[in-house]
Amino acid sequence: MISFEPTEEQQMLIGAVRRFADKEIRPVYRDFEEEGEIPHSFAQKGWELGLTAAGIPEEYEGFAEERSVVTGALYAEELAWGDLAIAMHLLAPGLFAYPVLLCGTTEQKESYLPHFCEDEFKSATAALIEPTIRFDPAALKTTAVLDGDEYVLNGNKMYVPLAATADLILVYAAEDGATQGFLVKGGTQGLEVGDREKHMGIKALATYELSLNNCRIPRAGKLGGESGCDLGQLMTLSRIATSAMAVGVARASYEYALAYAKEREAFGEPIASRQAVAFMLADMAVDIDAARLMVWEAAWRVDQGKDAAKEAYLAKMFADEVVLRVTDGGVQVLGGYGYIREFPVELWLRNGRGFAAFDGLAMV
Amino acid sequence: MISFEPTEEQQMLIGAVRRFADKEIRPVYRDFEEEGEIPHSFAQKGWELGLTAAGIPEEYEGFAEERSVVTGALYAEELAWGDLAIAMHLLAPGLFAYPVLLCGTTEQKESYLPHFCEDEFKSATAALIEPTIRFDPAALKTTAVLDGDEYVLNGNKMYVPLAATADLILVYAAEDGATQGFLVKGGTQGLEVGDREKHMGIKALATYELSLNNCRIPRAGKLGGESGCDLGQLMTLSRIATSAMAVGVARASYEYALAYAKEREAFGEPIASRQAVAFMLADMAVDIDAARLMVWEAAWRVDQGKDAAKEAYLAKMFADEVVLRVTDGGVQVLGGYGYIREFPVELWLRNGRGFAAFDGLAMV
Amino acid sequence: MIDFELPDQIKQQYAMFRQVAQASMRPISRDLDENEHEKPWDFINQMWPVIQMQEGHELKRAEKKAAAIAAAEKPAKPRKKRPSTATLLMAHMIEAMSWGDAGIYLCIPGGQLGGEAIKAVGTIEQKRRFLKRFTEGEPKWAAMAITEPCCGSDTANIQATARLDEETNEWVLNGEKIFVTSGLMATQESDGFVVVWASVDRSARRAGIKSFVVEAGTPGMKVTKTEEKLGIRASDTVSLLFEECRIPYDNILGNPEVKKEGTTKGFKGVMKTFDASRPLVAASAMGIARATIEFVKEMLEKDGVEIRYGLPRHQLTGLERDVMEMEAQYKAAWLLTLRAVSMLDERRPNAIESSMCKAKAGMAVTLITQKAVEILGPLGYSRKCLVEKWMRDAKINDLFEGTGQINTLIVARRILGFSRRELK
Amino acid sequence: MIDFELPDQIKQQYAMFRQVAQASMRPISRDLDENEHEKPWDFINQMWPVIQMQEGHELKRAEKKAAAIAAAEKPAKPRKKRPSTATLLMAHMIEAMSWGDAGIYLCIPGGQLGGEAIKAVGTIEQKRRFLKRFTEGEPKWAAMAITEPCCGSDTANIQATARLDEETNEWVLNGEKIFVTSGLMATQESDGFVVVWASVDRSARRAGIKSFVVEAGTPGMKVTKTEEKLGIRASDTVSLLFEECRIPYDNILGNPEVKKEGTTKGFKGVMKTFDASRPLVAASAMGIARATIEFVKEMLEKDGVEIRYGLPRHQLTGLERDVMEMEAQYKAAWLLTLRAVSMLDERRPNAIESSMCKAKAGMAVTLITQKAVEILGPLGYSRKCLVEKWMRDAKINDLFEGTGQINTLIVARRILGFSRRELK
Repeated sequence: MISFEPTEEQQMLIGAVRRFADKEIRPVYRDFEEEGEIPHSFAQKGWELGLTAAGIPEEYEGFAEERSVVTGALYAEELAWGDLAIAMHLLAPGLFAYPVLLCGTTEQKESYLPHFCEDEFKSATAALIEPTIRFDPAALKTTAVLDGDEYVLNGNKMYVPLAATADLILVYAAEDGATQGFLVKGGTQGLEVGDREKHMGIKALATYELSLNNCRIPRAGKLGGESGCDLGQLMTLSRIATSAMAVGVARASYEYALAYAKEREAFGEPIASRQAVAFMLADMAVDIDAARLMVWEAAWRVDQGKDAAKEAYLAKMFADEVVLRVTDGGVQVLGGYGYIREFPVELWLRNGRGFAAFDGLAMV
Repeated sequence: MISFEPTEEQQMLIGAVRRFADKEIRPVYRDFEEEGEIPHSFAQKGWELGLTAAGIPEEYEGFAEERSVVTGALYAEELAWGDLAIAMHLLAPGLFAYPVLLCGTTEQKESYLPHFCEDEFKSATAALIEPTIRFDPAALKTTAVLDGDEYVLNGNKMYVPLAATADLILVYAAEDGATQGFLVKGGTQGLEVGDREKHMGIKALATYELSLNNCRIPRAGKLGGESGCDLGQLMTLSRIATSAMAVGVARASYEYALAYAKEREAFGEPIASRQAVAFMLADMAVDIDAARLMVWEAAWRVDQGKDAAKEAYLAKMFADEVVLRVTDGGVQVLGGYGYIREFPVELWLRNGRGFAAFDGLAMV
Repeated sequence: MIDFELPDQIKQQYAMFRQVAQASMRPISRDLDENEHEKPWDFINQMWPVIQMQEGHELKRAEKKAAAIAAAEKPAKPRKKRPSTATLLMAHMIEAMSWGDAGIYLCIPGGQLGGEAIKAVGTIEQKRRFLKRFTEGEPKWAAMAITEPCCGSDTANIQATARLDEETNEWVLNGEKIFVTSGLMATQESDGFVVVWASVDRSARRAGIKSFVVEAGTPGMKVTKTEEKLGIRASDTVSLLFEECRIPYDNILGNPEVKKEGTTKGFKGVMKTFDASRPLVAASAMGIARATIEFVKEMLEKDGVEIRYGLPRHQLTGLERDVMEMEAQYKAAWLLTLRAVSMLDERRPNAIESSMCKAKAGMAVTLITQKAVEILGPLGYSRKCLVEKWMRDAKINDLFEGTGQINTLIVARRILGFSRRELK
Repeated sequence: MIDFELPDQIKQQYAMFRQVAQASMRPISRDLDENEHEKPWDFINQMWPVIQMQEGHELKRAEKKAAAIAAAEKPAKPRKKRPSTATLLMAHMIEAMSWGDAGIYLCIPGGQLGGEAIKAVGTIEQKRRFLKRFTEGEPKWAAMAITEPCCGSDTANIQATARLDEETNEWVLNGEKIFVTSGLMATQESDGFVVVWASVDRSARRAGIKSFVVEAGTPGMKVTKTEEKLGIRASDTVSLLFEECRIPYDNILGNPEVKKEGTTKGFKGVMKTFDASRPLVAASAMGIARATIEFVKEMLEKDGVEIRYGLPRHQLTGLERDVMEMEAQYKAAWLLTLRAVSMLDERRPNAIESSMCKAKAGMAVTLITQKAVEILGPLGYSRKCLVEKWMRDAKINDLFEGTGQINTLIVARRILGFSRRELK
């Protein structure tokens, strides 16, 4: 039966995440951004929300009675509303945990998942993106070659969140031309964490270049064992997660611009009394709602066991556009103030533009 | 030296065409549209402006001292401002004459061009488009095969203006895969004019399906003789002509909507006093001017003997978008009245949408 | 729980509607577009029994409810907590019919908007008197007359008047209405009626505006013009002139009393019917949009073009992007529509969601159909295919029941919490 | 004659500017972005002699003209009918410099907007007094202070005041100005000056607004804040506070008399300087846009992607369409800019064309740079390339000298012939 109401349980969870975003993230995110760092203590505080563990079933010591991607989309939006870099930091462990949960062998699940249900922030991540324009996750240049009982990994990665501190890194590489995941422990020989990267936005999120030079891992470290993993399914989850975050960033900018436009006066009345501004805000509201519903539908399909590849793809395509248009509009509504870093809208524009520039940096 | 002022001579010509559009075309175009016909007497009146002959040099009995594509773009805009169907009807002879002028052999020029400088409307046309989605003028399905001293043409065409009355038809066909032009006399055996076509717009313009069944023409009837024609150059001229007409149609709708919005009152003031309407009109004005300048630049490059392929292509791409957005906006400004045929804006929207749907139906 | 599953019952009915649309509407679509003032009589006669059944059913329920109230009981509460799915079903019916042909859909007999007004605020006597006709005899239509030449969206400025002649106890209507959908069928070609908005006290502005039922054939009412339109040509759109048109006192809908200037509650009630009808207009737009997307994809597939979802954006062809953009816009508008519809079924206020989906759907279907003509090129522009017709039909959705601009304005006012004065 | 040929002389100078941009700006571009409050001193010192020459030349011309007037002759008419090409050259200079780096371009010393104001309405004495400094000694800057915290685009509502102290014959300025470009350099880091808009009679609204020259180091003027910005970080943007800031009577520009309420001619004169400066802002935007397009095409070419012009639209790849759309938007905005510029050189009123090109250029450069980041993907988003910086720099063009919205509003008023009251 068609309904647009989250369950009570979900509403409670959203409430908690929203409070965290509002009371904990918002007071500090701009400082983290300018300093380029998220303190471990803060990540720990976020970890205590239990979001990663909420997606891991009880049999692996998580507390998901029934794993729900819809729930994941709901909290991803709220976190990203707080701040995108912090959201990506907090969700980075899921980049490792969820692919293991979805595609891993029983042994892999048993040996890795319980770590993500402990009290301490588990620094883990995945390495997918490669330094090239026209990057294609289905045609990686990083290679994995079986050599006896070991896989040998070679190649270069970029945009690897938390790589410097990660205990576990899921490295995507092409084995015989097909993308597969490889579970690599931090510090493995041949795995070199390169420079901390500098981006236009999400400056608080520590991402790194990574190079693999004859990095050897046991054969059992291939995600999903012999049968491997389903890249399409993982990309679908990634698209749902990032689109939900795009909605969150867009909403942040929209809400700020709305309040500003009601308050700021020009020519003797609030600037929102001018149709040019008011219509911009109305269009933002419509687009944000539409994007959210598209994300929900894709997430719901996954939860129902239906194919959601197309829905997630279209949702991301739409959300990528929406978040750019909305965050750009946020800057326009503020006029000159939109350009200075004392106001948050410029940050949201920088973060907003990231969504279309890359894919695969979050997972729910 | 950069300048945006037409010469005095051009201004006189534009003045005359504008008067014709305003005094002769505008009073009758809607009737022609509903009746689906442009009377011969009207075409004759338009012919007397001498527009086709204005592009033919004196040596072929025309009166062009120096042929100018800029001039052509200027009058094409004015005519199309009057009415697109009538403009296309009046310019149809150019579909034959100008390719002959540009690519024809001396014999071809001498034998055909003087006809277009006579006092009587010369019904001539070209057959380029074929009944397929994803039509490509560089990959025609109509074929021309040399058989002894004759070319044998086979294939199907559509959107051939004035085909039923045309004395001369330039048929484009693939000879060994390359598009070439073939000068075919009306009534040639194997050339069958099919049904009068029905379109969404330009209903007054008589266009036809055409089929070629072993239609034989003398070898000398190949445009440009042995060396053939330069399709790219012809498409450039076509793009300039159609883009100029797109600007004319857009301007018609914009001007009407502007006047309407100033006059029509709602909530006690002209609807143009609302930013939503006023901004729409301002955007139209900007886009129309920009499109016109792009057309002019491409035309100027042709006149200077510079390569204009890219400029004409981008101009058309831009103008196609502009004319749709502007004519759609015209309907929106009129609201419910925009939907009824008593008002002209719905016709301009129908005509406006045609530009992106096809190419190669006009030439200056 | 967030859920996108259509109830099985609606799925089944939807499949049936689609079959009707395919079998009975599509084959006559082009013909009725080319012959503007003709009516799809076979289709009308085919649909009439269905309408009779529906209207009969609704009337019976109204009688039951009235009887219960008369017996001083409360109307029986719905036994289950499950919300109604009536609007959801309606939206799917309209979507399927408009997939068939949006103009022919508007020719379906029955109460339509005029009937809805009576169902919403009429007394049981009025329901009996006006709605019974839809359960018997020949096909009949009802219409709604709001817009006037002076004032499109400015409904508060309505100039038509209703004067009470106390001697005869009749309302006397004077004024002119335009853009009355099915006005010809409702007032001239069948024993229908039209619901007319008129002011009983122009000095009271909004508060003075009431609605009145005028039966077909009432002296003093006449069709002065039938519009020739860009699209939806099977549906008639007329101008109605009222000159000293007399109707019984009891033909007024709702409270005849004029609340004092400033309280516009009555008017707001009237405006609420738009909150209910806008998602249905959006659903109609979505039917056209889906028809168009399906056709384009089919044509491209025949031509060997595959649409590859899931590729990095830089690997897509321009055509793929076009088609995906159409699909994304469709999906966005449809989900917004479903949300507004489901809120209606849940009886939650949906003014903002209703305007949102209408604005988005009008914009989306315009974009989708216009893009389709471009993609199909010369064939898209030709009247051989229906795509050019769909583009013309579609445009009405961005214009009636509030243009896209008006709906955006309403959304803006709502999100800002601004009055009409604060945001003109 | 319609003509798009740049005069040879400008072509040559343009080539030179580009070389300077390539050699002296690009290499330091990233560094100055990362270190926000640093200045490109090498570049400044390199440009200073050029500026000195230009300013010296202009001052000499002004002297000549003044001398001719003093000798009761008419100023010598330009001998040739050929219009000036000064603005055209200026626009190309700005475009080339902004191609290099739009933030560093704004650091070029000289009169800039403040100097322009004096050139436009100053007396010969004022020109001597204020502009001579740009022909000698160390680099100096001038700035323009208009915007106030209360009122962005609402310049008629300026709250800063200038009171005449009749005893000392001094103007006393009070008020706060924000978003003063190069304000730090003009008032604190060099012997420059700032032109300040202030009201001598707030009751007279627009008519009371005058502009005043305040020299660097004048007591009572201080820089209260240096903004940290999204982009153009090499350029300083400051807030200036005026507290009982005293300046000589003769530092007022133009007529000190306040025309009576309603006649806003003086104000309109001031607004006219925007007609001259907006196309130059547009030219700066176009420099960024061209840099971006060139870079994207180069990267794609290296990666083996060909952009095929001339194909039917349905055969283009998505990337080809993206690049072509960028190019078309660039071309549209640039041609509108050239038109507005050439009208300035021809001394024809260009208020509408000037706002048109500014609105279009701001929009186009925003679209182009944002799209470039998308196309280049992870690399586009990284600070390894300049593209992300260009996107940030570009945005200023949609904001200063009137946001895109304000410029659209001005275009709308002009095409409608509406006053500020008729179209708010």
